[in-house]
Amino acid sequence: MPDANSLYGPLDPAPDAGWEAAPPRMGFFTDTSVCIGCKACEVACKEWNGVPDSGFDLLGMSYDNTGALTANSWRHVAFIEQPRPAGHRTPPFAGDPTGPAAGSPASAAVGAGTATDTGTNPGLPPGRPESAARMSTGPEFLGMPGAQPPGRGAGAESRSDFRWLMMSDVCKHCTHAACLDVCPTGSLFRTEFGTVVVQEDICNGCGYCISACPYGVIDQRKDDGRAWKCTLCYDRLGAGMTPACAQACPTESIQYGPLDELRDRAAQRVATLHERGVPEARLYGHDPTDGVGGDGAFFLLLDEPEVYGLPPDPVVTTRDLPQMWKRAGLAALAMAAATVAAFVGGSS
Amino acid sequence: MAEAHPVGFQWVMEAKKRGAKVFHVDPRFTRTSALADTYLPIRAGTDIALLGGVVRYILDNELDFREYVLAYTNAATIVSEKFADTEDLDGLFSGYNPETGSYDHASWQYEGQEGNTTVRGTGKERDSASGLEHESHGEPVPAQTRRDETLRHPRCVYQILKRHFARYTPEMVARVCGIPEEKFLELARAWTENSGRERTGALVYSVGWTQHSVGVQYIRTGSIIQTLLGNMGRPGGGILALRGHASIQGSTDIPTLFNLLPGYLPMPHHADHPTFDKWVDSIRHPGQKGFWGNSRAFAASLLKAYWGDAATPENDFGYGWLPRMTGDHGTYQQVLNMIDGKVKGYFLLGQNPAVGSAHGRAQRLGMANLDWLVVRDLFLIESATFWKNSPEIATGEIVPEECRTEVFFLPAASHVEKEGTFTQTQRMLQWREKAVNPPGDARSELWFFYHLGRVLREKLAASTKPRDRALLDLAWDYPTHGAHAEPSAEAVLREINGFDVATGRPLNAFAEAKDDGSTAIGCWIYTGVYADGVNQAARRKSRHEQDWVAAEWGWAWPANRRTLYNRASADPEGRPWSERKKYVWWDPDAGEWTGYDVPDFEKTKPPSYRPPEDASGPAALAGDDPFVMQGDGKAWLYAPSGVLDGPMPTHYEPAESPMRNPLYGQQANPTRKIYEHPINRINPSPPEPHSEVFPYVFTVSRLTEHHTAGGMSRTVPRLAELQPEMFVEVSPELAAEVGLAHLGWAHLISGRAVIEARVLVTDRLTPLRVDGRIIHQVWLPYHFGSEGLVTGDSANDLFGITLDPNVLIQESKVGTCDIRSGRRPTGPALLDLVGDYQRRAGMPPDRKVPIVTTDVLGGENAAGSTDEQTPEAAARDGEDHA
Amino acid sequence: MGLKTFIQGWPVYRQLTGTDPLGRGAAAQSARSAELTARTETADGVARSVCPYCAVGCGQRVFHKDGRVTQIEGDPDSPISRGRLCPKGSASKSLVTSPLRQTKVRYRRPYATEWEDLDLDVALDMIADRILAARDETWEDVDDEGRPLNRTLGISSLGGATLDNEENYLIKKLFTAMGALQIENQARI
Amino acid sequence: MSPDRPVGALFRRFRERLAAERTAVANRTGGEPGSPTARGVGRADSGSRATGTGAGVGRTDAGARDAGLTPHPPRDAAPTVGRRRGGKGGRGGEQLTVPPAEFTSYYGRPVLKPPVWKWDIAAYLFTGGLAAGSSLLAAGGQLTGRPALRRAGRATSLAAVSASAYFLINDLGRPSRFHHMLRVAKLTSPMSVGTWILSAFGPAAGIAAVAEVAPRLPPHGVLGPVRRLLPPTGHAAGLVAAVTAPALATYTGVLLADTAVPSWHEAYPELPVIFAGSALASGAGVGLLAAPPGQAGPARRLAVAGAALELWGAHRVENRLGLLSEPYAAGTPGRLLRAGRALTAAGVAGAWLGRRSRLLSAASGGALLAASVCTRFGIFHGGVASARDPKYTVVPQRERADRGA
Repeated sequence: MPDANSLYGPLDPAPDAGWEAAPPRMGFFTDTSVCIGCKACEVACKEWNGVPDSGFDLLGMSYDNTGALTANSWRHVAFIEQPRPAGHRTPPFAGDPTGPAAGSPASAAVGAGTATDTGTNPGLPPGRPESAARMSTGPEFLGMPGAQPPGRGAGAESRSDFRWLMMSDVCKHCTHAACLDVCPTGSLFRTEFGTVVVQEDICNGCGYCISACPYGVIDQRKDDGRAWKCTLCYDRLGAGMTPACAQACPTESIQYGPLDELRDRAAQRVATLHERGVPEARLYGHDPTDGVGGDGAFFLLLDEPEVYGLPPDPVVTTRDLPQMWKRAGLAALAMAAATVAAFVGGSS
Repeated sequence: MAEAHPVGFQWVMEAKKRGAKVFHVDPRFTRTSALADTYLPIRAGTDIALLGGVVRYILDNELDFREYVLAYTNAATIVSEKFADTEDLDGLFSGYNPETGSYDHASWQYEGQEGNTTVRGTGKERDSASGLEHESHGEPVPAQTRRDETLRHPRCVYQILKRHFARYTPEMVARVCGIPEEKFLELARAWTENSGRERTGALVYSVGWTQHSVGVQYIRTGSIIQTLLGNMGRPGGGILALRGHASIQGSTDIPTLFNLLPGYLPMPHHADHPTFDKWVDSIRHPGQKGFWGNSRAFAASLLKAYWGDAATPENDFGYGWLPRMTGDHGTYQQVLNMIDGKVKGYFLLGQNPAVGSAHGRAQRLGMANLDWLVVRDLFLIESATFWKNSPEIATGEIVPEECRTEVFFLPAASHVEKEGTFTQTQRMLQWREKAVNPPGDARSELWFFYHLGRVLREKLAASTKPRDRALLDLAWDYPTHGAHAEPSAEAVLREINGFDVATGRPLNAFAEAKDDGSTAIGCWIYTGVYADGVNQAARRKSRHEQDWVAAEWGWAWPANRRTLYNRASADPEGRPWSERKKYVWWDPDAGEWTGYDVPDFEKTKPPSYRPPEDASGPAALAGDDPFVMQGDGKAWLYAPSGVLDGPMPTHYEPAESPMRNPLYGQQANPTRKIYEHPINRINPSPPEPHSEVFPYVFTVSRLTEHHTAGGMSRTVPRLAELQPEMFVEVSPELAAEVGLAHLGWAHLISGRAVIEARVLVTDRLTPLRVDGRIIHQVWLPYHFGSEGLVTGDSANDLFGITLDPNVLIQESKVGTCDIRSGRRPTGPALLDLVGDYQRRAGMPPDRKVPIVTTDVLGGENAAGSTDEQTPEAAARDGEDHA
Repeated sequence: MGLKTFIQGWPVYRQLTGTDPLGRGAAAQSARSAELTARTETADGVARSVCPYCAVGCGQRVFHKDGRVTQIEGDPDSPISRGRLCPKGSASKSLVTSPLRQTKVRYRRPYATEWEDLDLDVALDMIADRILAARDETWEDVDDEGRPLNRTLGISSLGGATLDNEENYLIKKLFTAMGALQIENQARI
Repeated sequence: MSPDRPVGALFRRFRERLAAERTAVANRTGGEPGSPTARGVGRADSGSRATGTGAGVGRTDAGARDAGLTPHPPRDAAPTVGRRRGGKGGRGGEQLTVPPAEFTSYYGRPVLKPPVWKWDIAAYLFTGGLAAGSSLLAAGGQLTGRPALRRAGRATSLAAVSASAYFLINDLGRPSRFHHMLRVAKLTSPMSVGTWILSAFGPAAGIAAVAEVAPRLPPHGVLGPVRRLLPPTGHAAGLVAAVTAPALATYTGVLLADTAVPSWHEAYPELPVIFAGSALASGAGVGLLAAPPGQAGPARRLAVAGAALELWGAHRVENRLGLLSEPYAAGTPGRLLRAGRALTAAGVAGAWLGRRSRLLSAASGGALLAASVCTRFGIFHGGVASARDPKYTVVPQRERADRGA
């Protein structure tokens, strides 16, 4: 029988999905503080899973020419250039004759408008220049970037501080996976490892999962009509292997293992970083009591989630599903009642 | 390092996890900088000034590891009183000859050995890249040198070093490099504080150091620091060259280089090596210390491997058949000769000079003027299609209907379609098993050259010409297998390892080499790779099943040693300097050297051993001479010979610089190799006029997502989509100055070419305040060309050809250019634009580049014409970045 | 397939009768998913190899089936790379299986504007002839002082640094024997 | 006739009218064509990007006022951000004084993937409701002896449910796999639930409709028995359809609400109500169109009930959701919803005033149908817009997170 927390709250998803004697839940811990942005994860994933290319356009989003997680990119490395302090490091440009800190914001604003045909739907929609600029400079940024030439913008007098954030994004394999729950065909299903996988032999491309995902991960491949996303290498897991991206990652930024172990490791890592003067280090998606019951793939971030394109506080839509059905029921009754009244009441 | 060697960088992250401090010096903020503790932006081409500043910091504050320095280096050695330093000669050392643009090393020698050197005018050493022959083979310096163990003698190396670097103050570092004093001091402090008895520091470089007109001296400066700090031969120390290609180390060990034979034996020079004995003696220097003492055996065994039964003591093992050098036969000289129509045929074996070499236009025009060209590659690269799809087609410089070059494109086998060994950057050989057969006509180089040789020998079978004997008598009978008659790579590896001619037994160590023709060795430093008849390079014992040195994974030369000169990890008495850093030590009870690694020392020679007066070769090495390949067993802080451009490093400006040298009147390396050829116009630099025509500094390097000239990455969608377009990185400040917009177009102009690129305006680049002015630097990836899934202009087209005198490697990490907004012109208009710049900058075809820019010699400006010629060198890695 | 097995294979039936009433996991799993295995498990063999890109020398495992490379990934046993690969190393399979790879000899006649086909053995023979011709044309026996030169400067070669040591050995040996001196390598660049 | 024609035609006419109105407004407010809002119109069903939305909001409002259309109501519940942007926009924006977005996102790109559903899902929302509404009408007519209502209801119901099936399958990425919908029965998936509801409703509505041909069958011969059996079967089927109809009409509210699309999800309490009302109104519309005034009484009453529900719900989502109400008021969705409201009002009024005029009744019936179409498309596109702009994802979540912190 379904768990009381079937729709919301802490839960071990595999048994809830009918897997008796399920193995420990497996997942990813992505530590962005050691990510070198090499994109080995993107390539290793595509090589193993035979994912098509996702466009050959220079996006001008720093070194990110992938743009977003799509049906044709199951790992996506984000690059954020910020003229902001980076933990304990000596300011890289201290003493250099640098101008105001408008390079990054202005470039980011331009990058927001670029597009490429990812071969998927909705793929990579363009963004809002203002919030792109804000990503690259923080709250102190004022004024419309691009309105003035680069290097002449508002902001600090000179940009002695600088940091380059990199982060390999991936499907979160939520404890409460809306994509899975709304899937009308059972194509999206919970594996014995607690991961969320699209079954390509089942999916009929109804697209419901795409609207349901609070992270904007799952996406539809145009020429084929089906929805695709990270499978956490379900086939490799079955063979006791490590997912392709984690196996390739040169610096162990992507770590794979039993979720419980990963959560402990992550907590220790954050503690270490705080000791070493990186107060901005924080975990994202690790908490089983959060809006999605915790992610199977969680992260150590060095800035607010939205800077990396992650929702700050996602809540799985199915939390409210019982309420929704109740409301629908009431509405239905009202409808019936109204009809009856319309026919029996009245004269003509 | 994270940018070009990401997987190697995991060990830096490992060290960082354990508390190591990581400093990164680079003209541009890279993915490495993002992870480093401290990043120092530097003006490209000024590393010697920075490192020299560190040397001065060490010496002034006496922070050197004194015991180590006294025992293991030549710090105490007294230098000839004839020696005059750059301090006295405004940037030149004593012995400079403006006629030849080279040095006479006599005055550089140790006291009492002035007559000793074999090196007079070094112009020919330069042309045959043979300078470092003396570093690797050891300059003849008798064991007994005059020393002052107190280091107080004004002419002892220590004091000379101190004087030489006296002016490399923090202020000067800031003036030259654009690195603020505080930043510099942070680096110097951290480096010295983390070196010594208990701690070691490592220095990592890539071709950001080698591709300069003073590249070798960059590395020399690094060595001086690491030696002063006692970081050589010790775990966690050393200088690590991150090379850029799977077997580039192997390509120098078993060279396909004009001046080298396998095992760093020099190619004979027609004048210096008329006979086998003269040749051998020039390597072993009779009476000299060190392991080169056996080189007669190595040389004889190589020739025996080449000509088998036909090589006998009577005919000097066929030494007479070896082709002789008469001077510079390097790749750039070859290209200029092609343009001048002197070369008939050209083989390109997995190489793409049209994109990967400096001055791409010269490369392509050279290829267009051959009789025939053979290209062997996986893909149709730019160098194979220059006749139909090169920039020169657009400009009309190459017209297919008029280009006579006959082109053969032969598909090559990939690394999984053949077996063999790669030698990676730490000298480790790893055997690759074959997975599948090559598709269609694709074949390995092994197949191609074996069968080419077979066909040639068949065609010449009837020949009686003496010149053909070398081919006909060649030992060329390798077993073949399979449908394609693929020669056996293992058989070749056996020959490389060497064997006993009589029994065919593979040799176990190069000590077994004989000079009487009883042994044949293809490459003596590789002897042992087939020890006990087992392919040691194929060993794959899991790292989980052995210690951290992992000596049973693959095989490293020499003798499977993982750290060179590791005797230095123990003190003179043979005890580890510290428990933390123990690596190799003397075990008095067992009476032998032992440790984690194979000791780089005669196993049973006690620390207390002192050689008899008349000893030579290895026997002449004392028990506390760790640097066993050196003529005196010591690390050289001062190189009396061997480095052609000076016994000590000196900062010179790059061949193309917007700046006057703040340190000396001498602007650039006075011994650099230049080619005065109409096609090779060098942008003017101060004190010449018009340098302002090319006001900006540009530098090129790799992106993680691409490989070298792009032949193996722009052809792969997985990689091409990650960096899909040629771009140029500029600082917001420069963008504002020139009016460049993010993602807009810009074109860059040098005295050779104009290329266009999309603009990335990024805070990762910064202007620098240098010597009272602002210098803007731009960065470009050099991976792009006209073929493949993603295409773009080639950054290397911008470069001219100026070489380091020691190894003849081109300066392709820094140049000057102008940058303008918008796309470049096309067709003939493009040539007009370049021509216009050449006019404005005063660069006529016959322009003579001034070499000497100080009037210390009486103001005569000698042009860099060179004298006649000679042999060898350890060339370094092609591309990637500092 | 009988109606019974059909019914029992019907996820709705499994929902109603099994442990997964919500149809989230066990019940929704398709036959294909249930039988899924990693293709590395079904490979004919695996070759221990080394990455062909930079000089770090990362270990690679090359899985192949029916004479085709099916997967290339890092070798976890390697003390150098510990099983990791950079994007280039990770793309090795695409490199060696690329449809853009040339598998036929291509020949461009002097003054031609297009490629034409050529048989491999013919090509080899033609190249040999051209070598001998160039050699004869440009051979130098001795210098002007009568000292031996034994060489031709009419032939050049530039090799990449992704060639095997064994290959470089044969290249140098053959060129040296034919008197070709101008043999260079990426190592110079 | 192909089931999607009338809707397609109607929809096209609406777009044209709104576009015309837009340019008129733009001219009056000096807004250059090609301004974000002008583009917004073209965007209605094109699925292209909503870059300018932020800048567009203010201008739309301003334009709307000048154009004398209903200005969208003050947003008291709106969080600071929403209010300020509204106010700022209200002062009429020239391009460069766009206020700085007070939120952050990765290159300003959407956090969510906007729905990939094409316009036929919006159309299905209408046809599904229409099928439900008309089958209720038919059942009513059947039980209270109003054959005209019964006949029209049953016919429309079949047509509409067929159209629904077409739209649903047509929207699939892999139409050939539509039957996979019957693989599982998931209460957590409104679409799965809806599939099963449709599978119950569809056949019933079909049989009921077919039963109407009974009188036309020959009384004797083979078809004689059929002629006798059909009517009772039809009655039964009609009742079955009527029982499932309310579910069919309201589950679609959950279908949209059970997503991460901010303005859909937050509207979950209202959406079923709106859709129920809209369904009734459209059903009533059919009645008014088809039945002689004498039999149309119930239809008129249904119209009132439906309109009431629809208007109440719509008003709620346009005001209760604060920032997330914005997408329903701005741009195309705003115009569609306002048009829907106007048409509903007109329809109801017409229905009462035109009690004796067949023509006026029919017209108001048409108006109600049109109103239902507008409402459905308005709600649909309002949600899509909210998913396209990261603001609607980040701002509310950021505020919630900060409150939580």
